[in-house]
Amino acid sequence: MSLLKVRNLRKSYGALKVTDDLDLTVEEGELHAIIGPNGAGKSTLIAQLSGQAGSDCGSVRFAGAEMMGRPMHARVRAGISRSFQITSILPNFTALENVATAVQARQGSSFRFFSPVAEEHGLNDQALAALDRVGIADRAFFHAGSLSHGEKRQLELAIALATRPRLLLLDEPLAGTSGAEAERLVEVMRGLKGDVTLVLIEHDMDAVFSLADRISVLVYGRIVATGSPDAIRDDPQVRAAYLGEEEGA
Amino acid sequence: MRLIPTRAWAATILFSAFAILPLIAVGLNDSYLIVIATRILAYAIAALALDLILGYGGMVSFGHAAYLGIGAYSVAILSRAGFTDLGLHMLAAIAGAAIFALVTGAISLRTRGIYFIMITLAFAQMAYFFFISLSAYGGDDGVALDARSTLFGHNVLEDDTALYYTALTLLVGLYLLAVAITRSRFGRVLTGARENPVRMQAIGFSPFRYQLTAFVISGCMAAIAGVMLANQTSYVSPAFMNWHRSGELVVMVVFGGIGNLLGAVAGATIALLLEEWLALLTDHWPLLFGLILVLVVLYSRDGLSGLFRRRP
Amino acid sequence: MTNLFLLQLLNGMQFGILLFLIAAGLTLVFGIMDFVNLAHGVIYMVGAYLAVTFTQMTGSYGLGLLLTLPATLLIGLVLELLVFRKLYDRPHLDQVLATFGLVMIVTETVEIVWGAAPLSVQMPDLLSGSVPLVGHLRYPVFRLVVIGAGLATAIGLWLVITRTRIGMRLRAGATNRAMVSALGVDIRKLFTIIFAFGAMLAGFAGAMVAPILTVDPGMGESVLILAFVVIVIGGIGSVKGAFAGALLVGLVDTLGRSFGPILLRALMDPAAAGQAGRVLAPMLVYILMAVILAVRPAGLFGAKT
Amino acid sequence: MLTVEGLQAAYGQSQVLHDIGFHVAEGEVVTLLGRNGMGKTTTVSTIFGLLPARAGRVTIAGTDMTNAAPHRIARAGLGLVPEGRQVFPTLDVRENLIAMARPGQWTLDRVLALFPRLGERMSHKGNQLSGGEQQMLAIGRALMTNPRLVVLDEATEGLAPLIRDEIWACLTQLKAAGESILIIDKNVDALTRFADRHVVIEKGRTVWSGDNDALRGTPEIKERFLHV
Amino acid sequence: QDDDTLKIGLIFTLSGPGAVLGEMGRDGFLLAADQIGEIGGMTTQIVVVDDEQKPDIAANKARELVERDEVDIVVGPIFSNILGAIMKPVTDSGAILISPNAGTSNFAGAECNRNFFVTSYQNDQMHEVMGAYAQEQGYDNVFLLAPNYQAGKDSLAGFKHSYKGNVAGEIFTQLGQLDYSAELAQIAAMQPDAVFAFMPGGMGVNLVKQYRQAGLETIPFLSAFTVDESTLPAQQDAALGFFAGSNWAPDMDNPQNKEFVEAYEAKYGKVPATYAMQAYDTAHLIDGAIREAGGVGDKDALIAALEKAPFTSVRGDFSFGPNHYPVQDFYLTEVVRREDGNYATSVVKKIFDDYADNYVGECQMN
Ligand SMILES: Nc1ncnc2c1ncn2[C@@H]1O[C@H](COP(=O)(O)OP(=O)(O)OP(=O)(O)O)[C@@H](O)[C@H]1O
Ligand SMILES: Nc1ncnc2c1ncn2[C@@H]1O[C@H](COP(=O)(O)OP(=O)(O)OP(=O)(O)O)[C@@H](O)[C@H]1O
Ligand SMILES: [Mg+2]
Ligand SMILES: [Mg+2]
Repeated sequence: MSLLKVRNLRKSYGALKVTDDLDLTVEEGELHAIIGPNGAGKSTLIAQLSGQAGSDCGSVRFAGAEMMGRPMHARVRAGISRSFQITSILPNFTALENVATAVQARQGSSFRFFSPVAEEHGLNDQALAALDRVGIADRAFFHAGSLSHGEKRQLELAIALATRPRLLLLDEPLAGTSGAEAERLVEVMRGLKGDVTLVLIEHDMDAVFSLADRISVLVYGRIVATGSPDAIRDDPQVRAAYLGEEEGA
Repeated sequence: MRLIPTRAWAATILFSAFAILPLIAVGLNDSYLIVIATRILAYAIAALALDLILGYGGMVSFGHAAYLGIGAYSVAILSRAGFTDLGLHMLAAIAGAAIFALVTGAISLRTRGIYFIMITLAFAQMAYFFFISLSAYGGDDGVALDARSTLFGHNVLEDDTALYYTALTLLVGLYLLAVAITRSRFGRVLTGARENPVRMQAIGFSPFRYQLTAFVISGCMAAIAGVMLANQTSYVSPAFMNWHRSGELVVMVVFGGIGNLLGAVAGATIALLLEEWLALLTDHWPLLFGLILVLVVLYSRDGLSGLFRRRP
Repeated sequence: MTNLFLLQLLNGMQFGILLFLIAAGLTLVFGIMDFVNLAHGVIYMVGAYLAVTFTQMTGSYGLGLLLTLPATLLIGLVLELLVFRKLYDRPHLDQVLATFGLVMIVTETVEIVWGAAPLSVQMPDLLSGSVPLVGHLRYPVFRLVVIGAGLATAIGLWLVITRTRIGMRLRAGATNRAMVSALGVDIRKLFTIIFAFGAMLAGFAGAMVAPILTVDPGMGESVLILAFVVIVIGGIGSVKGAFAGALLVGLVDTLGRSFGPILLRALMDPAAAGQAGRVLAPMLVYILMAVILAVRPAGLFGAKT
Repeated sequence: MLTVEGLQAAYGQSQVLHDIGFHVAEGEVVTLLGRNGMGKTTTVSTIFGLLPARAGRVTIAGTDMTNAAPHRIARAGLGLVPEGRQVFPTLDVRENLIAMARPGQWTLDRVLALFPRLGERMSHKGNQLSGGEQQMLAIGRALMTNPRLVVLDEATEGLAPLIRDEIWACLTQLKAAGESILIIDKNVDALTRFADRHVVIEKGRTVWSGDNDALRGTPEIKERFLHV
Repeated sequence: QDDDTLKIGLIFTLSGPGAVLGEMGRDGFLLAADQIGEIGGMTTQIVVVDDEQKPDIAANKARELVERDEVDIVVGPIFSNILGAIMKPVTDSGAILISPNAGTSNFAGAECNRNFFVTSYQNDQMHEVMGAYAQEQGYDNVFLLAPNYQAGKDSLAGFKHSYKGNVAGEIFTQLGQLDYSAELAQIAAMQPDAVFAFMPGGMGVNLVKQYRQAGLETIPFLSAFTVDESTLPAQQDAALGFFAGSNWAPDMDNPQNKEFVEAYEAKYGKVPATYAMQAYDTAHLIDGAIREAGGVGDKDALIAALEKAPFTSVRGDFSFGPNHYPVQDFYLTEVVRREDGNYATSVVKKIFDDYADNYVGECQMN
């Protein structure tokens, strides 16, 4: 059964149609990559799916329920979680607290006023596990704002993971990570496959082609092709509009 | 992490100093000390309330004097109607503040940053002008209270020392409450919403609910300060709630160092003491006071509490 | 009645432009440079006092005004070098605290130097008359001069901010000083100059209003909040917004005062209307601001966040 | 063009750079390699005077510029494409490009020819651009200052493969035109196609440097320090 | 406490915009104290404090005066809302409070107090003077203008108390209003017989200047607390010919007054206003009463002595009513430019003779 069904999704900024009658179906358990040129509307699509940005019209059905009109936090509670292309963390929290806050969000009531949260092992242990998974456990007690760019990118993913979503929308998780870290994150994503349904936006084609079950190509607001990695790699249109010589070769 | 035990120590020292102050006053044969100190305690409560949302929630309310006023007028209005009990006054103050905070907070929280500062100011000014037009309570002239609030039917608070210890008890209680809140799950969400509201939404929180709750809690605390201030002054006037007062509260909190609660208490204490003391030295005390403020900002990154911290 | 309405419309606009003139320096420093400068009001006040003194010294208001400009520029320069430049990278609240301190210092200094009694500037005869409008109604010449000065300031400021590279660098520096300097612009010097210029605009406003308003130690503070209201209503960072905000405040305030009671009387009985009018009138500006911000949380022309 | 010797720097009390030394000759392309958090960006910030150097020397075109004000360093001929783009959010694309421009061969038209996408977004504010568009803008903005040495930190982060190729082509052209380039990027393989030398940074120290052949010839370097 | 020393506390607004008035009060009192030397024949110690025009600060300062400094008599304040705040702390302590300016109706009537005296007037009276004058002139269309706060409302009520003609319009402006174009336009459109305004402080300066600039000077300008020696230096020519109601003017013709005005101008370089005069009178009142009572030890005797008002007021007739508020004459004054170039008010004619306030009947002094 398909987990996410997007129909006729549209969003424009003034005269600029950023997503334009967009249709997309994501199957339960698959890793669905979305690629496309810069400014095609990929991040906007994520913003619309996650509820960060409103949509002009269209429908987003997740696990059978309509998500349109629901605010972002409600969609997270329904099981859709995301990471940001432009790092979005809590800079004055430690890395651990960043992730622990995400764990807390999932775990239940935050209208607890009296017991100190820093001493809740339940939260911290899970948070530490998530940090370890993305490879920055040694940075747990550093302020998130003082991490290097790449480390922040890793933290970004850890936070998203800690919400334990059913559908995870990842916006360029590998951007800004160096070779070694990128490899590690690819392994993390590979490990998630099957458990979590993933929508992955990436410009790193090695990662996309090695991970994706299916790939959709988004060009200026519309999905122009969807298919298996091989089919997409060989699509001459895609090569001309997006991949160029190097990647296509 | 290491800050917490040090803060506990500093708090113990500060509050103990407050606790023995009446003895010193007796020793010096200067009952007026207690009068000023009670006023300081009232402001410390208000500053504490403000720091809770300003320092932790990033909500810079430039209208917190409104709650002082609501608290103070609760005393005046109930007393005139024949209800003199302190508990009733507090309840009324808290209820009034909660309603005002709930309504204005819900609207104000649509905005952020400077806009939030200005919209809270706007609501406070509306409250201010409302009380100015309350002819029955003297309009802008205000009203004198015939007597202080009573405790279980006894007028024990007429005694300055009793009033002082009541205020001190409230301050310590509210301080501990505020510390607990900031360290709780709720506090973490509140601080997170200050840091990055979009990120908080993206992990499943609706910052609005938490911010509004904190805003209401803070307003209620400030209203308690208003109850104490009315009792201390035995006089209630809209001047308690004009924008200067709100500004002074912000200054106290920033002066003390935002976001550690004790800084707010210390800021209120030291600002008011300085004002008293400088006024004794010279008629032109605002000059010196202003100079001190500027110097503290220039040489410390975190108000007074920054001065006590080891610097790299 | 329609005559009166038109006249009040004119009065409202005139008041709005006056407000803009007063807020212009703040628009630059707070709106564009993103520095919360509570000391704006007192610099405006110092401008008015200097205008009084210089006018007395030279015997001419025109000369007094001209001398005020470099004097306030200099004051701005000194303040910037001593205090402000250390605060650009600091949180807004530190700026609030420091400039609050400055307000106390300057106000007290003014009281020491000039005393607490209100002072005034004798208006030059040339500008002191009034011109006939319609019927009995006359319009003071000096108000027309104020309107002219306000409009000229608005246009000049708008051009500088939006059309020149200085304006672009300034706006860029407001959000990211380090990056601007890493691209080769001496942002410190630029900020110093612009800040001093902002102080001069405040001084200019002070000197311009001295002939029509009281010059006393409270004058700075009484316009401070209004100046912030104007900028916030318009949307921080927009000269156009500040101008629109000023006009709106001027119009709402003036028309509300003159026609509000009439309107209320149509809705309720006269006694209640009078009572309601008196309660509402002083709140009008704040109600306006609250409504605008509730509907448009970043002001009329502000960038949505 | 640029020489860095024994550079040390710290954020507050935590020292991040311990001993950084390398040089970029006139017309040379040099890369800074290293894993996340090893101090590449810190090195760049220190060179630009954005972070004070605790020790060491930065020499630009023969003049000692250690701890000079950033704008003086930029005027000495360095152009920065910073990590995380840092385009000016409240300025539109055109203003971002021309506000700090200095005269030279790079003009608005030439930058727009390089990134036609920017031309289509001229009146968008900096914060209304997609991530990749912002990266283009950051590069264009640096070029408009007509530097003699371009420093690119995470040069192609977030750019689509096609654009990435164009950047490589552009940098090759720049090099051909005699400009120097200091570049940080994760696409090591692409870099080796036109870079002259590589500098590897590990925990705040330069641990290795050498030319393309040396890097290709010593796979253990890649393995040990870059894990690729 | 030392029995031979007299301790007096002065509480005035000495900072902020209200400071002009407070300083005049302080200066007037200190001038008299200087001239008298030993007030009541006792070693005199005077403590001056600033109430900052904030009621809560004032209440504390008042307590500081009576508790820490243990003063016998507190003199002050200028502003009504401050009076309300310091009344209880001072009188409860047994000290005597003498207000040289603020004279609210509540303390003249139901809440009158044995320990409290007023040497100025009951606030309404100044407005009643102008109402009576307007009535006398036969104006039958007067436009009223006052700020929107308690004193403003009281003012217009006071005016209407003695003016029975038609009210052309009644506007409450905002406190601290800058621009009066809207109101002036309405006045111009209505062309009333006269305008009555109560615009204290800076508001009065703004209004008067703008009134003149709007070309309205053909309409008589009647006022209270709007054109006086504290605002005239700023209003100057704009206020020439404008009328006010007062209990005194600097050119009042009696030897005590001449001495006072000359000494004040010599010492402070400006023309005194009523605030200075009333404080000056207060010092003489205290002096006379202490001499009469033979010290401050016996409070009852002192109060009895004060009630007799044993001094010569610079304004002529002066006595206390049973509510401890003055019974005195009131005048119409007009703004003139004196020969020395200074601006001052000048007596035009007497409006009320030995006039008491309207609340005295409600006072049950115990
Ligand atoms: N707030 C906004 N206002 C106006 N235009 C916007 C806004 N946000 C995005 N856009 C425009 O919408 C288009 C799509 O942006 P989006 O961020 O979705 O692209 P993207 O596919 O994620 O690109 P990239 O790969 O570069 O990140 C861009 O051209 C951008 O300029
Ligand atoms: N503002 C800061 N305050 C404190 N420490 C910092 C700060 N910025 C970076 N650091 C620390 O300095 C070290 C080096 O960071 P730097 O940004 O130079 O790394 P980098 O090599 O550029 O990494 P990346 O490839 O991830 O961008 C990291 O350990 C980081 O945590
Ligand atoms: Mg994107
Ligand atoms: Mg880096």
